[in-house]
Amino acid sequence: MKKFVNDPKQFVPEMLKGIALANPDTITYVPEYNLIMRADAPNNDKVSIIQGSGSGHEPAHVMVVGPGMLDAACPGDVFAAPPSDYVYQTAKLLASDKGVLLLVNNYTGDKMAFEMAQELAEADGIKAATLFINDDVAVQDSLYTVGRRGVAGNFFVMKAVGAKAEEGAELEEVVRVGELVNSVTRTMGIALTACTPPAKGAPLFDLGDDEIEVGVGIHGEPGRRRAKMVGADEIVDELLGAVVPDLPYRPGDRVALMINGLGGTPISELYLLFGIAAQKLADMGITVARSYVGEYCTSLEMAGASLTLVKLDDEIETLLAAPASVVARIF
Amino acid sequence: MKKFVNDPKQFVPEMLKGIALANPDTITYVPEYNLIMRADAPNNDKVSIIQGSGSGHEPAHVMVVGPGMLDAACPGDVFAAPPSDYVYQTAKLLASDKGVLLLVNNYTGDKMAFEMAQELAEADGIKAATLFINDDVAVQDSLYTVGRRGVAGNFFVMKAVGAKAEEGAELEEVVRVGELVNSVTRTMGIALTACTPPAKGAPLFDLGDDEIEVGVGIHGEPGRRRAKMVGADEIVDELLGAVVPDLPYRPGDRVALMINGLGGTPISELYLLFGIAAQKLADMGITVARSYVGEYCTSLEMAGASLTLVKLDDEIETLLAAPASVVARIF
Amino acid sequence: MAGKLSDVEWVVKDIAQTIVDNETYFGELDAVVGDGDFGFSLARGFEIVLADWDTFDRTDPGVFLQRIAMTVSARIGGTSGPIWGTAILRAGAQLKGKDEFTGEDVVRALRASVDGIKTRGGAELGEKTLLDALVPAIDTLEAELAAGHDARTIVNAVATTAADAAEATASLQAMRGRAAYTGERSIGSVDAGAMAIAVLARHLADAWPA
Amino acid sequence: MAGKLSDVEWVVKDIAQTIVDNETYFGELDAVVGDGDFGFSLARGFEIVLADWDTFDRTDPGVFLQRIAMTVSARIGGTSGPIWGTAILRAGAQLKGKDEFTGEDVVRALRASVDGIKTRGGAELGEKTLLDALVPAIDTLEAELAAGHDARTIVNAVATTAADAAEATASLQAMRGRAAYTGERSIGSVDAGAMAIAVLARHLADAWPA
Ligand SMILES: Nc1ncnc2c1ncn2[C@@H]1O[C@H](COP(=O)(O)OP(=O)(O)O)[C@@H](O)[C@H]1O
Ligand SMILES: Nc1ncnc2c1ncn2[C@@H]1O[C@H](COP(=O)(O)OP(=O)(O)O)[C@@H](O)[C@H]1O
Ligand SMILES: [Mg+2]
Ligand SMILES: [Mg+2]
Ligand SMILES: [Mg+2]
Ligand SMILES: [Mg+2]
Repeated sequence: MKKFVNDPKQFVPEMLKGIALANPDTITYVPEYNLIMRADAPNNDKVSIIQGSGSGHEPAHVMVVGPGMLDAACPGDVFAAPPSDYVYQTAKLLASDKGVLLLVNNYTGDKMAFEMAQELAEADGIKAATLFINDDVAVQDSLYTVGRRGVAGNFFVMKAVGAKAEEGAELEEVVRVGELVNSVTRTMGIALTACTPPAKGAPLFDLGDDEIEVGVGIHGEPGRRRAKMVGADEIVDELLGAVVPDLPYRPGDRVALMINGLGGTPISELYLLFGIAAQKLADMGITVARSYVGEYCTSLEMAGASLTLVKLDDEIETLLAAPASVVARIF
Repeated sequence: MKKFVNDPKQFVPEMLKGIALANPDTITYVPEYNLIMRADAPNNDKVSIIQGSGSGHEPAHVMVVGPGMLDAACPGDVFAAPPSDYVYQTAKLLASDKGVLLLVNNYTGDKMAFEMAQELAEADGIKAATLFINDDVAVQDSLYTVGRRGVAGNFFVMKAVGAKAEEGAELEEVVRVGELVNSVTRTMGIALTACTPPAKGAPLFDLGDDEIEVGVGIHGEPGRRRAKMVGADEIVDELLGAVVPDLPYRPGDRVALMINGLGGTPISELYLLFGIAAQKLADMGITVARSYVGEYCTSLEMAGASLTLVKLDDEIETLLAAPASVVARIF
Repeated sequence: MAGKLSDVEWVVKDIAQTIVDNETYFGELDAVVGDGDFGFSLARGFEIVLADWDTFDRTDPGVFLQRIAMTVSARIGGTSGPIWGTAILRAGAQLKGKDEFTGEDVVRALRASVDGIKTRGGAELGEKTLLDALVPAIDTLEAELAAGHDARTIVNAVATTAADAAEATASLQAMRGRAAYTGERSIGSVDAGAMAIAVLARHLADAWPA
Repeated sequence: MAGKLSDVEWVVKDIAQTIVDNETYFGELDAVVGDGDFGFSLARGFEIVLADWDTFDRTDPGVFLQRIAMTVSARIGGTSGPIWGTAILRAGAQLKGKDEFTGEDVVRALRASVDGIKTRGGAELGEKTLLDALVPAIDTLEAELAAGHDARTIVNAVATTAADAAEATASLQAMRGRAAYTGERSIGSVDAGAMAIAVLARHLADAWPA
């Protein structure tokens, strides 16, 4: 394993320290609870938005803290949900008169940690709500499982609730738009390589030189099936073929289209995929009104990409277009 | 080779098409000359800024076209300077009363193409200047070679001349700030893996499982030396040890610090490196006043990072802080 | 067979040490169809249990277990933090106020752990989780106690059952946790959590004082 | 030995085809201490030369070469576009207006190419570039012409010199192009551009009409 790391156990804290040093005026790092928060939070006139999840998905979620998105992120270790106590402590620190919204990607560990934290917070008299994100079409929903996973589409939910909270909306309203966006968002991913968690030191699975994993999870969980590598056109067909019929997205719809890199794929290839997908959607009569190309929710250095569609209406489009400024930035 | 690509020969055009489709209102793609330009350029009250270079370094340079940075980028194939004719055609399309500034990373091929293009443009009566960027300390300057390479530090030159041009400054003034920024910018990079150009289909060099390439170029050119993999602290010592004494940067200096990913390294590791570097600079009495963490100038999917310092003064700091909005973006 | 605080201390310490020692192995088990963090998560938490060993409230065996549970809950992430934390907390509740406890008390405590795990994670037997090793192991414990066997015989029988049951999870399809996402592809490999139960039980049996 | 347009056409076509056929090999040579794009760059340009073959102005051998040069300049990137474009342009200038040309005219044209390459890229002999194969090859051509040998003998001798000279670049340290960044590490492998000259010369010699 070759990674820029000192002690693998300190990987997440050292990353968080870097975030804080890069944003000394706007971001506070609380080492006791592995927590990154807006320096000016909480604000009693605004619902506090908190997202936690395993690390290794950066920029999600620690790097989307800032005005218009998250008030705090409480990450776990790489690919492990945060301990419930840290989520609870985060909720306490961010408690606002308007309430606290806990955003959770729908995984067993995250769900349990956030539910326990919500219970504890409510016992302290904190107004809290939990919202689950489950946009991954690779997993069939079922009564017997925890259900679909939250993957790159979580960006849109975070953006929408962040914008709504910034307007001063009540907790119920913020929850409503979050659920609305989640309900019209679908994602499907493909991996070209596995990734190596720093503490494990070896790849999570083996893929042959001409193999791809279709429907891969963002933690290296295997996907729907293993397939032979094909050209970019066919990859896009596979992704759209899974996503479009699922909602379904129909001719006449306006959508946001995201091509998200899983970590190891250059942005040049992501734009190439975007161009193909946008063209194919146009051919289906679906209008791409907002576009997102880059890394939003990664799986360490995994090579691969996911495609997300969000069906837009005026309300969602306005929230997605609202200004925001987060840790991840160019200038 | 597993990459999202159809025909490797069409890799760059298909990427450019994706850029255009993702930015239909603001960006124009001119397929004849492999050119990406602001839809509202040229503007006769503003110097036009053009940068060209081989592809494979995205977001440099095609994805930093936009208000406040480039008016156009004319990329070559992966790792190959653009043909001089395309540079010339770009200069013609972007010709403005205030003149055209051609930014060139200092490589033999790019230098020749841009010099030929400037000659041709001037013969057409276009006011043109060429500015070379050469921030890479890995290469010792010498009378016998083309000199130091332009690498990730080119971002700061593009940002500064872009901001100056936006103010309506004359060509000479824009050239002056570009030269100023270039003269106080230094970069050093380290690769953990090689990269695979789509048309080649195989890695450009072989690195052992515990080997790193110190002072690597952004085209997979081997660097200063091959070394054993070490921890992140020692990596940062190596990078700072090459960069700091070169200008030199001194106690009391204010600097911009960039940790640039070479393509395959997750942003989590880049923030980890940033934190270490910022701490070490503080210990030297050097103040990090502006911070940049992410991918600015890559080498396809190479795992690795470079560290850039820019010595700030009030003029440079104002130009770097000026608003800009380019193809690469989050929202 | 009667137990007291020092017995609980011995068992918890042996489990904690075995978890730390098996970090890599447990992680590899989880990597087959999961995400490979199981060993890391457990080890980071039980490392702290060992480091803070002398600081836990030892009013009685139940209180001691509850303090251990709070550390585990607070410091272990992933699915395992809530699952193992809840399990230990519920067991502690059963032993609270008892300076001495019987074998039957232990069975009752472990049944409470199972209920806690089921409530927390929604899993049932046969869904390829640690329950599929834990429940048969408790059944054996109960039967062996009823049969009046000596302690060494009992812990050996429990370890054997846990091992067999863990191996048998290979034929199950995962319905819970990340492994469930792989559907039928989860069949053929053992569950990481179940195998961990087997390893812990085997180490306890082997180390059991004569 | 007198030449005419059809001879130039034959040579250019053979060179173009050999470049397209050797794309991978030339790229591999450049990957050793360069960036691996040399084969790709040359092939993309000469592919277009072949595709547009019938469209070039054939007023005389010089004009024809100048048109080829413009396509090469316009469509080949990297260092090779300006270098090869300039070389062909300068050769064309020497043959302009000559419907027939002599062996001495060819030597003069190739010397002009060398001067053009030096002006464009600033390289001198011994700096590990294509010049280190091209210049010895031209020297041999000149000597063989002076000795009055027949055409087949001459082209064979030229190809042999080019091959030997290209091999000999392995002992040189690169001072130009991307390979120069590797300093002493460039010693030990041949220069891609020089080797391309040798391959082109060998193919011309082998294919030379009887
Ligand atoms: N819902 C559940 N209830 C009980 N045990 C579970 C559940 N889900 C997973 N497990 C157990 O947890 C183990 C994985 O733990 P861990 O790696 O910490 O979880 P994850 O990485 O999926 O969050 C599995 O092998 C299984 O035994
Ligand atoms: N300054 C120069 N003058 C003449 N030839 C050069 C020069 N620099 C490089 N070359 C030749 O060009 C070859 C590499 O061409 P190419 O791969 O297109 O260049 P690059 O990738 O460095 O831009 C080298 O093998 C060498 O023969
Ligand atoms: Mg996990
Ligand atoms: Mg090149
Ligand atoms: Mg796991
Ligand atoms: Mg090259």
